[in-house]
This record gives sequence, structure tokens and C-alpha cells, in this order.
Amino acid sequence: MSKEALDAQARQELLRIAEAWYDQMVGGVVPSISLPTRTKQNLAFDETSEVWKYGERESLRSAHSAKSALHLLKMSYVIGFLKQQLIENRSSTLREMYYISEGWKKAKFHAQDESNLLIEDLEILTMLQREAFHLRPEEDGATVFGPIRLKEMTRRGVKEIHCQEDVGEAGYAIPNNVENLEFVDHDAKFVIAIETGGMYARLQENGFDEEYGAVLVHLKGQPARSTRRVLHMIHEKFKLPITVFTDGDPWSYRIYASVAYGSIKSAHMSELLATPQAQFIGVQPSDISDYDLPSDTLSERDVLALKSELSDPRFDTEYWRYQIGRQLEIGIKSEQQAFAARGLDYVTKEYLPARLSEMGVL
Amino acid sequence: MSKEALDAQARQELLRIAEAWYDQMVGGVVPSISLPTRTKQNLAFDETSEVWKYGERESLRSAHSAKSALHLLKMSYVIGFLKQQLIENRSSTLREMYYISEGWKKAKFHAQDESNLLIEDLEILTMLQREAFHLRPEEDGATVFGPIRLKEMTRRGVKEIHCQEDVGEAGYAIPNNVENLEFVDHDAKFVIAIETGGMYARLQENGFDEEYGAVLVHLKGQPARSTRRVLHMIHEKFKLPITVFTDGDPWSYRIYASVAYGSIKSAHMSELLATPQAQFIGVQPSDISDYDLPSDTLSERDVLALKSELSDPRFDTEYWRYQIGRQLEIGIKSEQQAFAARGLDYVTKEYLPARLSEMGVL
Amino acid sequence: MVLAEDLASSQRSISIAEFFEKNKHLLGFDSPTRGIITTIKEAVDNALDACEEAEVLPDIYIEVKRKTGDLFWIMVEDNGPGIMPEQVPFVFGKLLYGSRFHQIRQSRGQQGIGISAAVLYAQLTSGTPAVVTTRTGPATPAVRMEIQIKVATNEPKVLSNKEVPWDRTHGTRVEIEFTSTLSAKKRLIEYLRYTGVVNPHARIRAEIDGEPFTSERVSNEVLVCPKAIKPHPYGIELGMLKRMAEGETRPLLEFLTSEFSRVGKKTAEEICSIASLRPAAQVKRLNADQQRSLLAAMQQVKVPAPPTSQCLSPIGEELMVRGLEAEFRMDFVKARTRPSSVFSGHPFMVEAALGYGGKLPPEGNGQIMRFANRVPLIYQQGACAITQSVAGVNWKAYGIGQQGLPMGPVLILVHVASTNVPFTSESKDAIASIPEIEKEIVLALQDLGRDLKAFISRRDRTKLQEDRARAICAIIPDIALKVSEIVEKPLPDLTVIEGQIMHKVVARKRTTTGRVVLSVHNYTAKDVEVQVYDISTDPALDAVPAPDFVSPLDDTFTRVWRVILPPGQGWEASYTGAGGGSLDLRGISEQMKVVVDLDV
Amino acid sequence: MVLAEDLASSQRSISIAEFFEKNKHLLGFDSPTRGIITTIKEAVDNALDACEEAEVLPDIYIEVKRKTGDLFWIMVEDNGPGIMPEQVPFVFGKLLYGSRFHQIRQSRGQQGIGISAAVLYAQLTSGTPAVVTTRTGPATPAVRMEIQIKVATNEPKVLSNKEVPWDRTHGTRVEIEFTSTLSAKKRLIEYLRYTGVVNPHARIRAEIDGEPFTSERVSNEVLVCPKAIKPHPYGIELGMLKRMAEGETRPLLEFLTSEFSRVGKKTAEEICSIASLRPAAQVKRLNADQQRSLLAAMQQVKVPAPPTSQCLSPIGEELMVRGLEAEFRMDFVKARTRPSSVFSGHPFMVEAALGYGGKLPPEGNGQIMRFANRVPLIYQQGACAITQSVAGVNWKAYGIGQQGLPMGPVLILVHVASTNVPFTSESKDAIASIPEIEKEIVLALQDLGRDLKAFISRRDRTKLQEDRARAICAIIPDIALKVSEIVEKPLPDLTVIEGQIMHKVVARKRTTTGRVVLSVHNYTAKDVEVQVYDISTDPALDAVPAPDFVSPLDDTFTRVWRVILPPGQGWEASYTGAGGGSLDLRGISEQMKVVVDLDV
Repeated sequence: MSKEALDAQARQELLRIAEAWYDQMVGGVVPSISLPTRTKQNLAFDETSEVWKYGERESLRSAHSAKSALHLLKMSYVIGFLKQQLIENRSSTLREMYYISEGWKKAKFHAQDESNLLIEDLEILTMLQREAFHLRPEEDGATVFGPIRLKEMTRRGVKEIHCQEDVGEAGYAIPNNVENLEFVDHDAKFVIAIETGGMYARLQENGFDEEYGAVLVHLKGQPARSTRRVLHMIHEKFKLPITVFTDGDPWSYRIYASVAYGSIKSAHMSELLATPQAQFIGVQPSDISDYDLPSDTLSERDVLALKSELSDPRFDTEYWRYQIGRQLEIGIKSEQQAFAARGLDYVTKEYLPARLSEMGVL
Repeated sequence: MSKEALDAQARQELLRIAEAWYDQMVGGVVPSISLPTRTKQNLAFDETSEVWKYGERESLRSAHSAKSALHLLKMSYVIGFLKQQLIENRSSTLREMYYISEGWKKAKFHAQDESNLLIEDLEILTMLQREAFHLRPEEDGATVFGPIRLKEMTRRGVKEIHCQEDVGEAGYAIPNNVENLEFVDHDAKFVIAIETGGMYARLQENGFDEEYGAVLVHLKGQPARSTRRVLHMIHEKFKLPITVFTDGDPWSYRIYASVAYGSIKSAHMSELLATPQAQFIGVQPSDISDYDLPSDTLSERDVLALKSELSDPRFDTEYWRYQIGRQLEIGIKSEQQAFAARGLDYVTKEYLPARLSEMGVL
Repeated sequence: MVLAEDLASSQRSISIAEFFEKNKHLLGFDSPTRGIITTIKEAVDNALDACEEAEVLPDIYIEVKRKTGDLFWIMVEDNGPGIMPEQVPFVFGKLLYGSRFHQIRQSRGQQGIGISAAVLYAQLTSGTPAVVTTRTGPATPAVRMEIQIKVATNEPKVLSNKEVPWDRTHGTRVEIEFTSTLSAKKRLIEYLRYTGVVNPHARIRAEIDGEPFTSERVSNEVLVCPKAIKPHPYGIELGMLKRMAEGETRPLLEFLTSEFSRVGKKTAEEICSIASLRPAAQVKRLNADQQRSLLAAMQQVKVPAPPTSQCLSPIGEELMVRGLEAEFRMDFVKARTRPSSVFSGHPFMVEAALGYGGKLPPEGNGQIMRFANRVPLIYQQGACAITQSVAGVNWKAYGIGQQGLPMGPVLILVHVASTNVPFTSESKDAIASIPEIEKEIVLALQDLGRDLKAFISRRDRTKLQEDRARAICAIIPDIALKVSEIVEKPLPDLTVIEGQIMHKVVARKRTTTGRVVLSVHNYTAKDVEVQVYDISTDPALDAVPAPDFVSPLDDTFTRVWRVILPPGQGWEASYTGAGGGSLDLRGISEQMKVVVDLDV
Repeated sequence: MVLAEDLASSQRSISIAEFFEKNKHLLGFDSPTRGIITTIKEAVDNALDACEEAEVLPDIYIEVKRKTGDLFWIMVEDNGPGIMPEQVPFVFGKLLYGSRFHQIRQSRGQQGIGISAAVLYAQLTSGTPAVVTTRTGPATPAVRMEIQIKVATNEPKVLSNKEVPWDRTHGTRVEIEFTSTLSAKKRLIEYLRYTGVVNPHARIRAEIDGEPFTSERVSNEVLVCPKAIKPHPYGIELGMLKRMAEGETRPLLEFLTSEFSRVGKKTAEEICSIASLRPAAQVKRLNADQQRSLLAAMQQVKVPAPPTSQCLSPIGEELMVRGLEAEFRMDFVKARTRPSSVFSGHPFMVEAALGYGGKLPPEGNGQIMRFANRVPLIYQQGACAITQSVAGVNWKAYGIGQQGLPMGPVLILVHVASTNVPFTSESKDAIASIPEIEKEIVLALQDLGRDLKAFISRRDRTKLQEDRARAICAIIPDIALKVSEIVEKPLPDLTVIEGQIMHKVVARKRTTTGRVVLSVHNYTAKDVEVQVYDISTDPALDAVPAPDFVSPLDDTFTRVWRVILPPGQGWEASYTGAGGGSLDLRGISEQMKVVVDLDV
């Protein structure tokens, strides 16, 4: 879709909300909206798209109470602001919008959180991403390094970039708004998304991308929306297998889950952000003992996180029940860089080839 | 200097340490080393280079006590490891070295901190940066956007990149080892280093780089060594003015101080990392009242941080004593994005032009 | 080696007075600070007890004066029945002399130690005798005696004794002097205040070092004095049984039915059968083993709880509430008197009251008032079963903050009445931890907590309605404004929405582009007549309609319109101005009106 | 209205026995659990006091047996001087009867309540009389009496009285039965153990419900019994002065010099002058005001502290240490007896001991042993001035962990001896907070703390030397190995470095590429002769030089070389093998050797 068409659609969707309220008021009805409940319990697996989305539980916000009325008032101010921004072809960050609300009297935001949640509400109501409203995320974009060529529509014109040849060692920096990206072609066999910078650089230094035709994506911890969207787009466009390589602890499993199944906070965007076909490489709890990796004892918080994952519908598979159970049993965790204890080449020469071929990727 | 020459120098410096110990032992003397004390009290201003460096206080580590002997043993293992790495033209992260030490028996590290401190010791002893030993920092590289052209010597050959034309909207990602960079030419009037991503994108969107010939550098919070080194190199090579634009709170002043004067942790590298000519734009405490910015009350921690800065030799100037005193008086702080409360263009149309010309940059 | 004979020569008997002289702390005289409070407490206890027995409404007057340095003169005077002159020396000059020790009923004093201990303390520190004036009725003259205690023998010594004129027709007055300090004056006043709360039938006046204090009588009902009861089978020990059996001439069955509470013929027979004793057995002939099995049987058989209506004297829910209301201003206060209960054969009864809000301090620990047999407990709060029980209740469940003890604007009164209050020490500062008592306290407090919760949520509900009104009258118009701007359509009419939900009179003020609009809508089902008060710096000379009344004062103008509105109707006035100032409706109750300034 | 006459008819005197029957908790009989400990404590206190007075080495035997259900039989027997038969009923059957109440000197029991309270408790719960057997010497027969207390009058009642044969030539034995439990058995044993510690001259044996216990005598010195002293002018109150003055026939000056401690003629004259009284005044004629000024003068004039050498009986530093060492194994133990001091005219003395390390538990709170007049205090640790003083010391300054109380392997003993120990209650569980006493305790503990700190830092210094040796012998060779590998030069000879700093014999074992090298260096200034013991699974058939002795056992070989080394010389042996196992040097003291396995 062209930028103009996208903008028109966004404007239309926002107006639809305002019009609904207007009609309610003219009809003598207290204005209200209805939104899905955003909790772990209200995540449901969508068979068609194979991702986790919000289920059917909804909560109604109506201007019957001062709190909800205020919410609606703020939302109408935000809609007004976004409408103007779309008309003027401007964009802004959530933080900027927060400061702009200073002039909104009663509708002023009192915390950044409030504006964030409100934008998420609008995403759900319009079925559009915030980028469609020209809202820039603050989150860090990640980097990509590998045999893939893309086009980026920037304000300064279209740039065509090959992510091995045209970039420095740090790779190609993913922009905030990835809807402006188009993936052109590639010479890769698969994508490997990596949690830590140390491992990203290790694979690059050891020439893993060249040797195995891998596109390296540095997730920088819990991946930003734009990074997850890029993984989704690459998979969509080129049908390349997506694999995820993280540390072996409960927090890292959540990184994988957000790539593959979507996150609780953005379940309404799962179809755009999640890549259900993404496969988990490791570090698996079984790897820790199989490879005798240096390890740390699970902290109390780790154990709680693992147990909470056992009740998370996204981890309700045989594989994860086994791995999490195993980890609770052995009581330890390891980092991906722990493979260095067996030599700097071990991870690229031994572990990854073995694990990837076991997974059917190589 | 060529890469080969650099490597040879690093190997030589490392060997010098080992040889000194060897000679001590052959001479019947217990091996020892002497290092500057690394505290705020031992920072001294170097008149020649105009940066803050460690002063003359030194502490001696000799193998007379088990603790120091162990430190020396670990250092000798690290020297051995780095020597080998240089010979094989490999590199590694500190985290990897930490895991590699698993095989070093008594010399094994028990915490990441230990290996970090030891590497800093070696930097001080050799007067070389850790990158010279092929140690990759884990820290995030920042991004650059603006009319500047550079060459990067990568493992896959030399890449020439223009930081406006050849990059996406996210800009050029600074690599870990910036010693492989060469700045070729530019069409800029000054460099503006920015704390937050939101402001970096705002300046880009508003075309501030094009309109004023500015090179935008996104610091991503407290800047990594590589980012500070890049600012230093640009200034060194092109004599461009360097300016720093941050939030208006004590933590942000420290960001400026580390760019301009060097940080306490890396005072031994100040000559390479610090840019004493860098100027602070704001947000200044006086801006908060002058521009009536939305503000927050200083927390107890903020006040403590401000007071501690009053005793920091790097802030011992009339300007900073006034600004910090002023802030303690008014008791509030503001973020740079708070300018959005006066409109999205305010910062690029009003504040920055006014402030930069007041500073003599424009 | 010293021989036993040598040792024996120094053996001698110690008088109880000598014992207590050396162990003052056991009686609450461990510090000069406490001395005054303890003395007044003992004298007031005696006065109240005596008035109760005589069925008089107590009128008590207390005076404390500094004489020289740290020497204080303390006087307590009552309108009780007075004391027979021949008894006076013993009541005040002999420790362990009293009328209530052997009786099983609720009373304040019990052991006959308190006031004579004060006399002992006085002669020990100041050397001055106690002065007692008493009169038993209008027909007899008042008598004034100076009394001391012969410590070595615990016998009284009367230094002087004469008839004196007195304006009271009956009553007792005691004057005592000792070295002390008034640093605990606040506690003393607190003690008197608390005493007033649980003795609403008493008038207590005092002058403490020049500072007057009065706690007025709230009830004019004379208290019915508790009657003594017989011991309950569950409440005796072997030693006591033995003593009762000595000299008993009746057969066992009769002994049991006549000497114990709640033991009828059937129960007595059951006891005999369990103890394998003949009902006709001679009680005094029972040997130690038989006595033991008798006791075991008595405590094994099922006996109803002892009677309490006679021997206990609860304050009652209504009087507790009235007593508290006289002393504190609160939004909520309720009281509960629990049914009487029993521990180890001793009847007891728990009463509690709970106050909330009002002038109670909104921050910090709640206030706990502890009472035993209508006597306030001042010291050792932490060690007391009442405090522990209060802490044991989950106050959060009732909407009250809690950090161990309840927090915030809350006042808790607990009164434990018993024929035998189990104190932790003879200084009677704290009640011992007895599960039966603690359970009753917790039940009473939980009961009150539920009432309080209902009150708070009722109050919150009212607040919610208020809140909803505010939402509709203040926020929805703003939504309408913004939304119509977005959809680029005219402002919708909101009266239908408002009327639908609101049943009040709504007044609004809004300023747009230099025009101030006041509006009043009657959403009630009745006609209303109100005065609209609009105060601001706008002269509003062009107001339409013109106000019925205008009064300028300096730069401020007060405008008043009289408005009569049928149900469903609205009224509007407007003028050129900057707005601000204030708007109010008068002539209508607070509950029925909503005033909204849309510019704020 | 009830008349005063009616009320008077029910007034009566209460016996002290009745009072305590109702207030058991005041005497430590508040629970069946405490009953046994309190009874034994009272009996043992009496036994020790009696032995001391008679100057006998105490030999005490205690037995506790469960009879049926919760009925316990308790027996305490001593070898004291015995009690005159006519005194026995009063000592055991009358509360407040004793020899020590009016004497000013240190003693365990004082009030004459303890043991008779146990008798009262027994007759109250089990109905059984106490059985007392006593004999005052070989010439008189032993007497056995059954005794009870007539509660209404606090008079003894003798149920039986007969002569019996007894193998003791003198002593007393008391048997008491009451309902109780042994759930506090651990505390009881603790009490006996602690009693042994502060009474090192006593042998205490016991059999508690079948479990034997013995605390052997550590010292054979008979304790000198403290002598009573006259009251000190600072230690009396007006009441006491009044009583002393009554019936006094001497003139004031003589009264003062002869009836008070430390009052000489000069001091007495000064007192008279300040009080404006004639020295020749008749004491009994002084009026109340004069008595008051006399007292004020006595407490104003400077009087030396009361004499203490006679009236107090400290344990002594040496005996405290011996007592503790007999019961606990520690690395450090020191004791301190402070000079005697005075509070409110009562002489007192503080003793303390501090133990550290050894078998004391390394974690958790340190152990605090509290004593008053040689009697262990078991209950209410938190309320005691000793505990508060212990918590008031900054233990961290002495190298001991502290969280309020000191933590870790530390034991603190504090003994307060006084003619009048200020307990917080008659159950004598805790010492009241008296600034003078607390100050002395803190001073004693600080003094001991400094000694402990010196000990710990001496120990740490030794550890430091050890540590340095280890560094040189184990780490430096590794540094040499790595550094020579880096610089690609041969291994440097480290003997010079080692010799420079070390003055010991160093043995090393190192395995490189299948070759095991043992080396011994003598860095001392003298010749040494040692045996090198090398134990491993290596057969080491090619050892050079061959060992002087080889013994194979299963798969393990023990090799011994005899090595004689002049100062500065070294020795080496090597063989083919895998290394491991152990290396040791014998024939040389631990302090002089360092053995290092370089493969570990």
C-alpha cells in the first residue's frame, strides 16, 4: 500500500471512533468503548494465523464514571492530535505527545504510562500499528548483518542497502518505522536472531554468515517491535527459516516467545509481529549438562519466572514443559557465551552446526 | 598506523610487563606492579592535553600477599591469552575471556567484574586501549547521521560510507572497534551529540542536519567508549565543534562530562576518549525557567547526585557551580523532549538556533 | 562450722508491710512519676466502688498541689456512703484488708492493698500521715483522722482523731503527701478522661496543679451493684476445696448443691458417681485422695457457665457510645457488649467500641483504650492481651490501615469485666493472655469492624454518586466539544444524557471567547426555587437576564438571580467577561445540587 | 442506699498466703512448666546459702520423678547445717519468714517466700504436704516432718513429726509433689549447668525424670560467707529512719556513728550541723520535720561508699574462667571482677566473663548467661538490664558481629552481686534498669572486649603470616611458570625469593608431563632432620633418590625419605607417575613447616 493510502486509512479508522461517540451522544447515549481484557488469561491461540491473540473477554469503558469519562476525553484529544499529524504529514514520539498534552487541560497525561496504554487501546480499536499514526517508537532498533538486500524509503529518498556489502561491521541499523522497508533479494539459507552482542560479533568474526548463508540479527535483549516486525517480514517475503539463539534462562525463553508467539502487551498486533514458524536453538537446559557449560544457580526470581511460564499458554507445549521442568530439576542456567569455555570456535564449529542440523535447518 | 603495526605494538607492551616480572624473579625480587589509584580524589587536570587524568597517587600490588599474588597470576594468564590472540589475529569479548578462564585453575575469574578491572589495569600499564588487544566491548555502539564520509576497515574489506546518503533513517551504526575507522571528508559545520533517540529522530525529521550542516550523533544514554572515541576522532580530524544536548538532570550532566573531560573509570584513556572542547548545549537549569518547560521535582537521589558533582573536580568551573547551584535552588529537572510542550518544531526552529548562536557555534 | 542453732536465732517473721516497703514496684510505686497516678487511681477506684455499693451517683473531686520542691499534696473526695470510724484505721492503715477479696463479683479494687500502699509510700517518702475525713450520713458528724502504718507489724496507728464540720452529708476524703513529680500530668488527665468514658454515671472534677478538669455525667441511672456469687466448680483449685471442706458439717450432696454455682441435685449426684463417693459422705472426713478425685469429678462433669447477670456490671452499648461521644468527635461510633463467658470457672464479659473519622488524627497509630472492670489501664500497653487481640484482627478487611496495630483515624475501646481479671502483675497494668478472653475481644472487634466497613462503603457509595455527577456535568461536555471538533459537526445537545442519569439541580459556568455563560438545569422530579450566586471580578453590566441583585465590594461583584424551575427545565444567563471567581446555588440542600465550573 | 455499717460488716483482713494463692504469677508459679524450675531454684538457693553460712562445701542432690499423669515428685537434698526442728514448720510453712530479710549482705534468697510458696503451690494443686527431713549434726537424730500452710492465717500446720534414720550427718532434704509438666526440662538442665558455673565450689548432681546430670566441683575452697553490714546513709528512706529512731535512747551523734556504715564522728557532726540539730539531741524526740531534715542532711553530706569486702561475695576471675572451661570448649576466655560500687546506698559488684570460638556455635546470637547473687536468671532475658547493657556495647569494635545482641561464637557471662539486687518483679527473672549497674556491666564488657580484640588480631596476624607463606610457596611458582612461558625463557630459580622472606621448611609436590617432583627446602637458620611422607597410587619404582621406606596397601603406596638439611639447603626427589595423593613432613613442628601441593 502506498504511504498516502496508508495515511488515509489511519485517518479514517480514527475518525470512525470519534464518529461512534458523536452518534452515541446525539442519540442520548453516554459514550463508551469496548476493549479486550489485556491479561495472560485472555490470550487465545488463533488457528488460522497460528499466533496468540487476545481472546473474547472484553471490558467496557463508559463515561458513566469520572475515571472512564476522563479516559474517553483523553482519547478524543489524542485522536484529534493524530488526525492533525496525519494531515500535516508530521510524526512524533510518544514522549513528545506526552509533553504536548501539557496544553490539554483536563485531558493532560499524568504519566508516560497513561499515554502508552491509550495508544495501545487505539491500536486495538483500529487494528493498525502505532506507526500508521506516525508515532515513532523510542525503542532501540536492532542490527542486521548477512546476505540480504533491502530498500528503505527515507525522507531523503529511497536507499538500497546490502546488509553485508554496504554496511560496516556493526551491520545495518533497523529504523524505527520498518513499514518503509522493502526486502529485495537475498542469498541466505536461514536467519539466526541472537540475544547478545558478544555472540553476534563472534558469529561474524568466525564467518558463520558466509560459511552457512546465515542472516545475523542482533536482538539486543528483549526485541523491539520493529525488530520482531523485520523478522516477520523477512520470513513472509523469502520464506527463510527463522531461528532464535539466546541465553539459557527463563527471561531468554520469553525473548523467543515474543518472536514466535507475540507478547502479552502487543497481542493485538500478533499477526504482524509474531513469526510462529520461528524455532528455538538454545541454550536449552539439556545443552547445559550435555556440553558441561559453566553455569549459575537459578535465583529465586528465576524459579518464579520458570513456574509462571508453566502457566503461560504460549509455553503450553510438550517441548517447553519438558525443558522448563528439566531446568527446575537441575536448578542452573547458562549464558550463550559460556560456550567460550570450550574454545572461541566451539560454538560455530560444533554446537550450532550440530544443533541446526538436528533442527532440520542445515 | 597499520593494523599490523598496531598489533605488534600491543604485543610488545604486553610482553614488557611479563618481562619486568621475569627480571624481578630472576633478580630474587618478589614480582610486583604499581598502578594509579582509581578514585575521584585522584583525578588531575592535565594542562597539556586539557583532559582529566589520574593523578600521582599509586598503589603497589606485590606478590607478598596471597591476594595480590593471585592478581598477578591472573594477569599473567590474561597476558598469555592476549598474546596468543594477537598472534592468531582473533578477537573476543570480555565475557568470552571470563568463560575461557574456566580452564585456568587458580587463575580462574570468579566474577565478570574481576576480569574487567584487570583489563583496565592492563590498559593503564600499556597506555593502550583494550581494542588494541582485540578485546571487543559489549557496549552498544551508537549511530551517526549527517554530512560526513568515512572508511571502515572490516574483515570483509574496506567499506566507504556517507552517513546521510548511504544509510537508512537509523543512520550509520558505530562498530565496536573504531580504530578501524578513517574519517574521509565532510560538509558539516558542527557535531551535535544527542542523549535520547526521540530528539535524534526529531532533529532528523525536522531536517536540522541539512538546514544547519549538523552531524547528529545519538549517544544512547551514557555513551560507550567507541562513541566517545568517534567524537574525539571527528574533532581531531576535521576540527569541527562538538556540542552535547541532553536532558536537564544530574545524570545527563555526567554524560556531557564523560564526553568532554573523560570518565573516572577510563581516566587513563582520557587523551584518546575525551574532547575537552566539547560544549554543553542544555537542557540547562536556567532553560527550565526561561522556557517554562514541563518539569519534575528533583528526587532525593537527584539532589545527592548534584551535590556529589559539586565535589567532582570535572565540574569545578564557574559555569557548572552556577548551573548546579541554580538547579538545587529551583528543585526541578526537565527532559529534552519537554520542548514538545511548545510545539514539535520549537526545539529546531527556536531553541537550538538561539542557544547555538549564543554559544558561538552558529 | 556454724551450727543450725546459730542460724535459727536470726530467723523471724516478716510483716507484709515490710515486704511491700521493699518491693514498691509490685504495687505500681516504682517511680515518683507513677506514684501520683497510682494513688489517685486507687482512691478513685475505692470511691466508685463504694458509690456503686451504696447506689449513689458518684461525684468525685480530685486535687493535686505542689507544696515545696518535689513534695505533692493529693486529695480525693467522694460522695459515697462513708466509712465507719472504727474501720477507717484498717482500711487506710493495714495492707491486705478489704471487703472484696473473698467475694466472687466484679469490682475495681480487690486485694485491699491499693490505698494503704499509697499511705505506706507517703510515710516512707514524706513521713507525713494520711488524713482521712469521712461521714456516714447527715445524722452523724464527720470524723477526721491522721493515720500511719506500723511497718513491722502491718497494723494501723492513729495519730489524731476528731470530729469536724463538713458540708458533705456523706462521703470520704483522703489526703496524702509524698515526694513525686508531675511529669506524667498528661497521662493523669488521660486516666481521668478514660475513667469518665467508662463511668458515664459519674461526675469527675479535678484540679491538677492549677489546671481544671471536668468529666460531666452522661447518664443519671444509678449503677446496680454487682452481687457476689458462689464459686463455680470449674474455678476452684484443690487448696480452696480443702479449705471449704474443713469444718463442713453437711453431707457431700448438700455441700455441692449449696456451696457452688450451678450445681443442682442431678449434677451433684453425677459428681459423686464419677468420684466414686457416697452422696451422704461426710465432707470433712474425706482424705486427700478422695478430695483429689472429687475435684477431678467436679471439673469433668458438664456444668453450665456461672451466672453473670448479677456478678458482672457491663457498661452497655448505649452508654459506651454516649461516653465516647462526650469526649471525642467522630464520624462513626458503635459499641458491642458480648454475651458473658467463662475462663477457668471465672465469669467474664467483653465490651468494645469502635470510633472512626471526625477529629481523630488521620495519620499514625489508632488510639486504643483498655479497661478492666471499668478501670482504665494506662501502662504496659504492649504486654496486654487487649493490645494483642487488637493486633490479631485483620483490620485491612474492614478498610482500615494496619501495621501490626490499626492505623489512621480509628479509636478502639475494650472493656474486660470479670470476677477475677487476670492481670500480668499486681500493679494491674496489663491483662494476661487468656485464650477465652482474647477470643471474645476478637469477636467483638470483628463485629464492629463489619459495621464500620458497611459505614465506609456507604460513605464511598455516596462519594461515587457525587463522582458520577461530576463526570457527567464536567467531562462529557468536554468530550462532546472535542469530538464534534474532530468530526467537524455541531455540538450535540447533552440534556438528554444528563437528564437520563441525573436527578439533581446542576449549575454550570463556562467562559468562551470573552463570554461567560451560567446555566442551571433541574433534573429532579419537583419544582425548585434557587438563588444563583455568581461572584467574580467581571462587572457584567450586559448580563442577560439582569441579576436580581448586585453588590460590588472592592474589585469583586456578587450577582444573585432568583430562579424558579419546573422539573426538566433549564435556565441560562450570560454576560461579557473573563470568567473565574465562584458559582453557587443556595436555597437547596447540598445533596440535591451539583455546581461545576467548566473553566477550571 | 446501703449504709456504711453494712459495708463495714464484710471488711476483713486478708492473709498473705491467701494473697499469694491468688497471685501465683508474682512468685514464678504462673504455669505448671515453671513450677518445677522455680521450686528447685528456691530449694537450691536455700541449700547453697545455708552451706555458705555453715562454711561447708555444698553437695546437692536433686531428683524429679513423674508419679502419675501430670503429678511430679521433686526432691532436693543438701549437706548444709540442717534446720532446728522447731524452726522447720516456719521455714517451710509460713510465707515471709526468714533470716536474711533484715540483713544487709549478699544472699541468694532474701524474702523468705520462695520455698514456702512452693509448699503452698503443692498443697494447692496436689493437696500433698511437703516432707522435710533435716539433721543438724551427728549427735542429733534426723527429723522428718509433713508440713502444710494454713492459708487463712499464714501459719504452718505439722501433720506428722518423727525421728528417722538418715545416712547424712547433717543436711536438709525437702520433698514436694505437685501437678506440672517437664516440657521445660532443657531449661532446667541449663539452670543447673549455669548454677555450677557460678558456684565452682559446689557439687551438683541430679536425676531429672531418669536423666542423670552432674556438675563437678572445680574449686575446693570454702566460700567465706558475706557478713551483714549496717545501712549506709544514702540507702535509707524516711520510713526506715523513723523506725530506727523509735525507741532509740542514745543521743543523735552516737546514733549516727553506731547505726550507719561509714559514718565517723566528723561526718556525724557535719550531718547535725547541716540539719541544724544538736549532736546531743534525743533521737526519739525528733519530730517529723526534724527527721526530714536529718535525712536530707545524711544524703547531702559526703560519705564514703559502704564497705563491700565483707558483705559481697564475688566469684573471682580465676574461678569464673575455671567454671566456664569445665562446661564449654572455647579458644578464648577471660573474666573481669569490677571494683565494688553503690546505687542508692546499696553496695554492688559486677563480674563478667567473655568466651570466644571453639565449640561455641559459629552462627546466630551469642550466648548470654545472667546471674544475680550467684543465681542464674532463666526467664525474661529481654527485660533484663544485663541484656540491655550487652546490647549497648559496640561489639563490632571488638571484631564481633552484632545485630542488637552480639552474634557468632561468643559467650557472655554477667554476674551482679549486691546486698539488694533490684529485680523487676518478685519472680526474680530480670534485673531492673539501674544506670549505676548498667555502667559497671558495660565497663566490664568493654574491658573484656579489648582483650578479645587483641586475641583476634593476634590470631589474624598468625593467619596473615600463614597466608603469605602460602602465596610464596604456591602462587609465585605458578606466576614464574606462566611468565617464562610468555617471555619464552627458562623457569627462573625462586629459591632466593623464598629464602628471603620465609624462615620455614618448605615441601612441594609438582607433577609435569608424567614426572612427579618432590622438593624440600630449609629456609630456617638451623639444621633440620625431617621425614618426607609421600602417599599416592604411583608405585614410583624409578624414584631418585630411592625412598628409605615403602609400604604398599591395596593400591596406595606410602614412601618415606629421611632428609637432613643444613640451613639454606634444598633436597629433591622425582619419579614417573600421575601425582595426586598427599605429601607431609614429620619430625618438625607445625609452625615450622609449609607443605604445598602445586597440582591442586
